[in-house]
Amino acid sequence: KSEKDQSAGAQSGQQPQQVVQTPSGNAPSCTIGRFGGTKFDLKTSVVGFSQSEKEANPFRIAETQSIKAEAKQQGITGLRATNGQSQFSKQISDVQQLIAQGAKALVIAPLNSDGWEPVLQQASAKHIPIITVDRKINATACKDYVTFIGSDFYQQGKRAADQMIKALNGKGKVAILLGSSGNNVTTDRTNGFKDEIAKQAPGIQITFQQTGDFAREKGQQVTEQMIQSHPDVNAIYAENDEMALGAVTALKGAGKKAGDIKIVSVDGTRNAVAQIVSGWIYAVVESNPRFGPLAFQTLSKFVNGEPIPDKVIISDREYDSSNARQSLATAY
Amino acid sequence: MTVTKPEDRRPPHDDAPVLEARDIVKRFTGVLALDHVSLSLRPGEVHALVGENGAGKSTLIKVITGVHRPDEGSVLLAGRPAGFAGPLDAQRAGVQAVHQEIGLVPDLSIARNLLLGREPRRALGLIDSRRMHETAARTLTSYGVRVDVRLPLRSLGVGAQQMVALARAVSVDARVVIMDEPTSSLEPREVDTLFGVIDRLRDQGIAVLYVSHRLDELYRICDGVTVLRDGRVVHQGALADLDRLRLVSLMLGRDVAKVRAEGVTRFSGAHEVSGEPVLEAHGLSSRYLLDDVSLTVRSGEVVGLGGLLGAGRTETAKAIAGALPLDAGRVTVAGLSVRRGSAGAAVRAGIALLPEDRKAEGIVPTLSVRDNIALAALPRLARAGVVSDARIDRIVDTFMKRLRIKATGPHQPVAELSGGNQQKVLLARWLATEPKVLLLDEPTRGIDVGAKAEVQALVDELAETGLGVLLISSDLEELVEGSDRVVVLKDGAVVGELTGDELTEEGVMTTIAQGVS
Amino acid sequence: MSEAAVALPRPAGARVLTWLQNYGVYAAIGVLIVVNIGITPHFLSMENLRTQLVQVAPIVIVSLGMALVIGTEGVDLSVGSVMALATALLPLYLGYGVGPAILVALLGGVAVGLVNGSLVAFVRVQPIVATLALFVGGRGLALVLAGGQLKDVHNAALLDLGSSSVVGVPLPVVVAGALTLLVAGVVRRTTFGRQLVAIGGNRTASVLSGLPVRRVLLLVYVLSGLLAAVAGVLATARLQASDPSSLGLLMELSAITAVVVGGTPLTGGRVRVLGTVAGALLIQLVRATLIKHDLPDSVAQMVQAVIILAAVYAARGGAGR
Amino acid sequence: MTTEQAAADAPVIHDTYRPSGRDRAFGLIQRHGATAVLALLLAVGSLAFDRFPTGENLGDIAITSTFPAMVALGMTFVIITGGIDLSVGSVFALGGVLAAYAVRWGTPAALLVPLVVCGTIGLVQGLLIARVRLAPFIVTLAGLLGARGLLLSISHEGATTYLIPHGSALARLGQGRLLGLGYPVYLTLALFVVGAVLLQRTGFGQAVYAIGGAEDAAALMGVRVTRTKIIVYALSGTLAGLSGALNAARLSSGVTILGTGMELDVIAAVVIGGTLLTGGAGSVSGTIAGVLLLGVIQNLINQIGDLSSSYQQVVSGAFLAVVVVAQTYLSRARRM
Ligand SMILES: Nc1ncnc2c1ncn2[C@@H]1O[C@H](COP(=O)(O)OP(=O)(O)OP(=O)(O)O)[C@@H](O)[C@H]1O
Ligand SMILES: Nc1ncnc2c1ncn2[C@@H]1O[C@H](COP(=O)(O)OP(=O)(O)OP(=O)(O)O)[C@@H](O)[C@H]1O
Ligand SMILES: [Mg+2]
Ligand SMILES: [Mg+2]
Repeated sequence: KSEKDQSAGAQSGQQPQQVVQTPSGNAPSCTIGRFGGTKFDLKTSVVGFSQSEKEANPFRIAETQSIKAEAKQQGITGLRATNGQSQFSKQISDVQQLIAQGAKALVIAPLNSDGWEPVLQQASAKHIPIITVDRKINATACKDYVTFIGSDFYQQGKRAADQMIKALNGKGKVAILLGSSGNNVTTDRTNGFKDEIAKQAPGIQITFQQTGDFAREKGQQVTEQMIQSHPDVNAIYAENDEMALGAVTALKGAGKKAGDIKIVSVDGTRNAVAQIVSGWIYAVVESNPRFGPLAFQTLSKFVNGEPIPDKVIISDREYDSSNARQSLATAY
Repeated sequence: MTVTKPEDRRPPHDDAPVLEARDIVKRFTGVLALDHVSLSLRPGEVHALVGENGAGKSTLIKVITGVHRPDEGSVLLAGRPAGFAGPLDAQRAGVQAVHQEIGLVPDLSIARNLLLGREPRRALGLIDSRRMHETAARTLTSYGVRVDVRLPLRSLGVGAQQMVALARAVSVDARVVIMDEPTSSLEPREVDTLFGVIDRLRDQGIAVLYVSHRLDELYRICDGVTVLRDGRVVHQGALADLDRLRLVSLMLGRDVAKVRAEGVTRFSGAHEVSGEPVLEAHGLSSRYLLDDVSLTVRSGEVVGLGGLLGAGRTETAKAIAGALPLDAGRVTVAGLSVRRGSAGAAVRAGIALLPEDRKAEGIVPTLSVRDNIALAALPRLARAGVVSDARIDRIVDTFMKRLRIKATGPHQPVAELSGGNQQKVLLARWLATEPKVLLLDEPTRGIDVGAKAEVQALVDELAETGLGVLLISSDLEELVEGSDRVVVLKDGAVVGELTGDELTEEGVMTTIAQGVS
Repeated sequence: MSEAAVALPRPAGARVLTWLQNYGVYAAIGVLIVVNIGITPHFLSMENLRTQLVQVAPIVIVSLGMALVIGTEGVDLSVGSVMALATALLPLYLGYGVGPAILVALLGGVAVGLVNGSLVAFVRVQPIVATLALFVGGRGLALVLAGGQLKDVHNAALLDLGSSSVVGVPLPVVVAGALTLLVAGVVRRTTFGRQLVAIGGNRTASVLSGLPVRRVLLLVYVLSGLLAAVAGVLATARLQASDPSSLGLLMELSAITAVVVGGTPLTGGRVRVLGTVAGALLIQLVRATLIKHDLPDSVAQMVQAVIILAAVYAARGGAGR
Repeated sequence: MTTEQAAADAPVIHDTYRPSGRDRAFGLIQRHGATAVLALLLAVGSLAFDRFPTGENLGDIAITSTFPAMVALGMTFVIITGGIDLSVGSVFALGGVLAAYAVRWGTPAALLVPLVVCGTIGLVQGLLIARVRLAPFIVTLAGLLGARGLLLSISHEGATTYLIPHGSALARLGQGRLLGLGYPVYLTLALFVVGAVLLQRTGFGQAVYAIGGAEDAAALMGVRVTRTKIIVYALSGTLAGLSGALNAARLSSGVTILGTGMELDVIAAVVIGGTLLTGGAGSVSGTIAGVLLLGVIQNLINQIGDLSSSYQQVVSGAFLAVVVVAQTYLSRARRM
């Protein structure tokens, strides 16, 4: 796969659609018959969408918007949306409530990969198809749930590592701004990054890793402490853009210049891409939140009896100095 | 009710002491509260423990019952070292105490307070609440307290709470019962009830340690006496061998002649009453509590408020001070009417209420003596909201001297003071506001003879400067001698008013007995 | 009774003990600084001092308000949400200039304080639940106002608040210092300050003494809201962005901890302003130490727990809550 | 007791106060203010949303409320003694992770390990509070951090989620249903009955109330203050651990991100249920009502449907304020 192609393709629309990575999982084989349900009309049914976190960061805002917009576009009037407000127990009960409200199909953005047992039981008893977006659920596809649409977070970590290796020419000291502890995304993005570094660039040392809780302020504060205690750090890997932007503010405050310390992050928000243009961030690995079209496309196919794959991995773009300026308008 | 007369009292049993305190020393930060104090109690003996405020009486009791650990010395029970680890230990061993500051739990029901720790049980050791309520009601009725025992203790007046505490202590198998100022808020009739109980205890061979500032009570029931002064024993022996003057002089550390010259109550008698009503209360009514109470206090006059426990005296005072929600009624001070139901308005109008329940409604335990005294007068001591330390210091100093408040200094936390001294601090708080009307609810409760006389003299003095005083006291002698006029309440309504020659202790009692509300 | 106001001397040992009880938090800070000088590279530098003071400034400011509230035997859970509200309001009014924008942000804090204060003072709701409503709703409101979006702030005058210095001292630190002095003055020297501790010590007694209890309580919560809003404005200036979703998260716990570690009992009736500042500094130092030494979260949390316990053990004054 | 007769003929000075019917009604509402508000809310919900009063929906509310309810039970005891326990959220999460970790040694171990570990955390907190006399707020705040730290270290900084095998006895315990309600609901109800008996009908319960009402007085009355406090915190830790373990059984995994902010929800539920944060008063039945109130509010907000997450927060804050004010007013309907 080539980055150039993807970016080029993506730039054609104002809002770049998610592009399915190929090959993506097994060949399409999951049908509603195999799942145990019967065909129905999506447009006249209640469809539940369970968001995991408040729509208070660009990713979640774009994700929810995309789902709602696409539902409208497809004429699905019975969309009911809930929000787990970052509390896993609440998300579980939200989904159960959606089921109780007669949802015929569910789109879930899970807060956590494990712990979905009660929901899956209730849903499979009623043969309600579940599509999870952006995070996986640890269960059997086409049995407990239908399919997963999203990025590969481990892969994102690896690609960030590749960018980091490029930025440092294979040698240097890196600090990691971790996401929230206990979060699957954090774990995958960390492991992907570390594995790739260990494999490809033994000259790069990871000398510092502290959680920035995916928040800008925390990223700023941790970076401020870090640049005093670890003045020899050459680069920062931030597991989301917000923390990277916090790090930028901290570096500016400490009198550093753009590019002194290389920053690589994941997400692809407009603010972060803009910082590539101004030279503060070296590269950003995209994590595309616009799940709506793909989710409803897949769901429609499924309820119409067509086979769908057991996972749909989307291919994320990458931004660096070569394409940042052009991509700015299309970043979310 | 029969009260044993001293002459038919049996001589103290001369068995071995049941309880003994030997050479007790107790220090608090900066205070030597007990200095080698020894004391012994024989079965069937009623022993008086007296001394001025802060002499160390309550501290001694707390050491004996294991609340405080002595720094030196030991407590022996029936000749064996007791070493109580806490009050529970002491209670198990048969040493029961009624503490000065009541020591019950206000939010718990009356029945539960009474029977806490020995509730009647059913199968599986579960509490049988029906029997608990029955037992509690029966026990309390026998002490003359008839209330719904399921109500929180808080809903009782202080006097009734005191009776509950007493009943609690006495209704257990006890070898020693210690009472720290049990009568300080009791009526003559309850006092009689209590003395009946004490006589019983004596007959059963139970030793009683009795603390009180009311000297005539001591002479009525006590056999032996220990006098404490500044944490030291200054006298020990039979009470019959000491006359009242000598006892007072021992307590105060002054010579007999001086005490005699000063007299025992300090009320001077009638006051110059200007005739201008300074306080007028019209038709104060509040469901269940007050029924159309009206009274007038003139400038320079001391008006007593008489009545039995629960007659509504405290409520009347609180209503006047804006601290009781009223259904009807009006209060005016010097002709200006005071906004109803607002304590702040009452204080600004010049009404000062010395509350009955010092601990719950009076002192602010986290603050120093100084801050407690200055509290109500703050707005007067401040300019544009900024207080002047110099002015506060001046006022605090004045009142600490004038009321002889015994403390390590103005900055001592008020919670560390002895009960009597806390009362003086509260009085100082109100005097600092230069009030027009002073409502004193049991002002000498728990105050030693010396201080009591001072407070009484002060009341006189204040009245002379034109203040109107409303005096509530369960001490009939104090009430009759201190007041120019006594308004008698019963069941929340005025049933009579006594002046001049009718104003005698008997007169008050008769009015209460005959009064119909 | 012989003399009036008998002054009894206090033995020296007792005085040391009392000092330790009252000032244990200072001792704990001292220990932590000494340890850090020993083990943390570049700890003794101006930049480090600056970083710690700048980071602690919002905590100090919020804690000052919290100390007043706790002094009245209350608690204010809504402070973090107030910070969020302030940060959300700022960019909306920056068009009218920095002054008006800050004013509106501060008014937001005052409004929250008024609601909290009214619930506590007039309706007599228990403070923890009264302020819980706005703890939940306040941040929601902030997000609604901000349209859920984090917004970058570019207004130079506002950013100056976060980055400029007065004679070498960063402005947020100057503000925190000035507010500390002000609040200390209020507590010590004003009727309001004296009354608020009295209310915390014994509300019934305060009512009977004619104190304007409800007015004082209302004002206390308003001040807490106002101070939290000030912290929110400063934090926004420093972050150079308005981030209502995460600004001030868990601030209520930090502030309460700072106040309590600083020797103000949760049972009210006492306020230690300088102790509160020290408590905030202690929290900051602990966090900085753990980050600088790159301890994993699991260890960091446990170490933090131990240090907090050790600090209150050293300052063991209150048996109360 | 003989002294009773001594005074049997004493004058009667207090008339028995007999409450009128209206007073009794007020008293009832006062004690059950939260229940009254809950009933009101249920009625409103049923009228406004036809999907609300269905068995399935109410069953969901029940099972969702079960786990915080169990934690709130322990919290009720703690708060009645005048204390507070901030550690419950972390301990709840820890209990779940421990259960999922220990299930490899069998179901009994999977229940025992969290109970023992979480109970011990509570016990240690109790010791620090009652014996060393540190402030409960601080001790349990340290507990919150410590338990979370422990959880993170067991789960490799949260990277590992231990699973509870399908069909194991533990999983069945968490997921089984009887008459449409999950097993944990029945267990919680049973625990509340035991809790209520403990609180109202045993010496321990009396001690809990007495300590919260006036600790010094309770000590003078011979209540074992230290022991009672230690037990209460140990109980709270144990219940939080049990709740966490059962929740893990329900979810089939020891989810590491649970429990953050749970302490505030639980405290709110207890306080809304009429328990005074200053101690000395409160009831277990009120706590149930408090927990259900919060659950129903959440459910109703979801019923409203298309509310953005920020608005949801505003609405639940407003709901909370209204409920609290209503409950406070009801509780004060009778003045003394
Ligand atoms: N907890 C304490 N801390 C410090 N000092 C105390 C404490 N308790 C009592 N004191 C001091 O010990 C002395 C004796 O007090 P105590 O309460 O025993 O007096 P008392 O004889 O009972 O007086 P009263 O008649 O007023 O009740 C007083 O000076 C008092 O201030
Ligand atoms: N509605 C009521 N509910 C409960 N108790 C009541 C009620 N009405 C009156 N009482 C009784 O009246 C008493 C309140 O009056 P209180 O004892 O304070 O009056 P008092 O005349 O000031 O007596 P004292 O000051 O001597 O205690 C309570 O003890 C209580 O038992
Ligand atoms: Mg005493
Ligand atoms: Mg009275």
